[in-house]
Amino acid sequence: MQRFALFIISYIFWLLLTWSAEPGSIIAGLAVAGLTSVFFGRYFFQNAGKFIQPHRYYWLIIYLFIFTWECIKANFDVAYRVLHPRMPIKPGIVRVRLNLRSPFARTMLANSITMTPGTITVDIVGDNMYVHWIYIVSEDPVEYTREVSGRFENYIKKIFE
Amino acid sequence: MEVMLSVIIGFMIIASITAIYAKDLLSAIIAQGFVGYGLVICFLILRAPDLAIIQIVMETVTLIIMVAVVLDSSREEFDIMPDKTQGVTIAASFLFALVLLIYFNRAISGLDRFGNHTLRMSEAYVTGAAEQTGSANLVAGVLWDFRGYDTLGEATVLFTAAIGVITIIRLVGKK
Amino acid sequence: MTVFILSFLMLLVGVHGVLTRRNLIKVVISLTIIEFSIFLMLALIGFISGGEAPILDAGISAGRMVDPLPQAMVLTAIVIALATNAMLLTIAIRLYKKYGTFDIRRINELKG
Amino acid sequence: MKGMSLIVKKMAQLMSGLIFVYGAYIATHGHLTPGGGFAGGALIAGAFILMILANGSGYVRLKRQEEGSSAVESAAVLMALLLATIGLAAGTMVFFNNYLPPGIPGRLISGGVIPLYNVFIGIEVAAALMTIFLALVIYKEEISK
Repeated sequence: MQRFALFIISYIFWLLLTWSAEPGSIIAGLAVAGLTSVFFGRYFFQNAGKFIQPHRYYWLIIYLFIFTWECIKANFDVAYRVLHPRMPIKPGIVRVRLNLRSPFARTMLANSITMTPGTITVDIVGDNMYVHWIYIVSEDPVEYTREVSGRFENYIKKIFE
Repeated sequence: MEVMLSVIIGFMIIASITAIYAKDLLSAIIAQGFVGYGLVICFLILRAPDLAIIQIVMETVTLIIMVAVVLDSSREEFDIMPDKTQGVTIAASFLFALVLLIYFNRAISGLDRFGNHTLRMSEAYVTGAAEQTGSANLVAGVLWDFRGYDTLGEATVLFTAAIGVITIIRLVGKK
Repeated sequence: MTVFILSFLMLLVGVHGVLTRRNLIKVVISLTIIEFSIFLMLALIGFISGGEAPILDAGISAGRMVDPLPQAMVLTAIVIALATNAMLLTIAIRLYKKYGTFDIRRINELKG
Repeated sequence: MKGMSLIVKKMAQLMSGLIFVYGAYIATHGHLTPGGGFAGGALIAGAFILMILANGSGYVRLKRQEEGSSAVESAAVLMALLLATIGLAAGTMVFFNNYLPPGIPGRLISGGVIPLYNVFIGIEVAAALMTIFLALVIYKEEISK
């Protein structure tokens, strides 16, 4: 199953790369995608059946808008902190507890947090995620968990789990 | 064009001096990576996309191997102690540089000015190659059709190097 | 003409490194710099100002193309450079395993 | 050699297949676009190197992998040499003769034997770089024991 999913994805990638409809290119693409699924299929997603569930794509599109908005907000926030003459920063590393189970959802959450300016995911150890933050709002775990990962976590749960 | 190239090559010279005089081997390797990636930009400006692609890939692989080697062993650079025969070495270096300079001068005087190259040897390659070989990329046509022997020898060198690496580095042999 | 002289300067820097450094890894780096300067020199020789990349496409005539011959030469040379570099580094780490140092002079002293 | 953290592992699993497809694209379209066998082979080797660096050396049986890549390397060189020798036998008796029909420049099936050379040299370069890398990894394992 996962091999088949990788086969489809790599074949689509090949067609986008070549962008031609001549028969030689199409047959060569089949061969290349087959080789890819033989070599790397074992290490792809464990349950690839999620690719054909349409409601996940719906939430993905909504999540893209939410992520863009949060990104713009965080950009202005960091720009304000940098341009302010007294530089009001309070950096530190917080430990956030994760509610997501699947490894890929955790990876995506970590990447979303890293791509938002001001926060960088340092590592994931067990069920905890260590995040470096440019301005620590509060020391209370419930408060900062909501502030760091609560914005994305529900959507990612709906998309990837 | 020439000014832009000169600036980039100037940066590359500074980076290579840094690489040679760095106190830490890891920073020397990173400075050498700067020289390699600067070369990629030079190739792009010189209209050689083939060379740019292969140089960027090969430079990355070289950096991986070098960093692995240095992290395995030591990364300290020792102080250069003054030699007894240092004067002789310096004189010999200057003599060597002078000889190189003379030959460089003779070689450069036979060339056309930069940017006004006349295609004496490869005139036939450029005009007739596409019809003869059917290859749109002229570099691939030259590489595999007109100069196949060169490329075969080059593949042999790579093959020999891989075999040599296995032979030299193996500690525990097969029982 | 400036670019030729600059790439020659880069070659001199590499030669200087090979002659004066005592560290094996530094010697490998200097050899790499010499190789880079020679690639650059060959690519500079083939350039035509205002020329196009040597790839036939619709709308590009064969008249104003840069010389493909030096590019093919440098293409093979880059791969050979990687192979020789890997070989040199392997020899260097085997020497390190035997003598415990990268210093050429100490390796010379500790014969056997 | 230990693997890296969960984030790196997952992203490597996602990307390495696509890097492999891109390397194959560069190698097979060497006669149409910039690139060719050498660059494509190095990219393919890069995909495997990325997997090994991210997941640690425990995930492949190194010795067997090294023997396999070394054998593939020899086979690819042999195939390229065989293609060149067929040129000696067919047509005008010239080594490295381009004996297949040239076709129309710009199509994938064109250029005579050049795409085949590109594919085999790509396999050879990928296997050679893999062999060098795996030899270094095995050396590191043996030295740390």
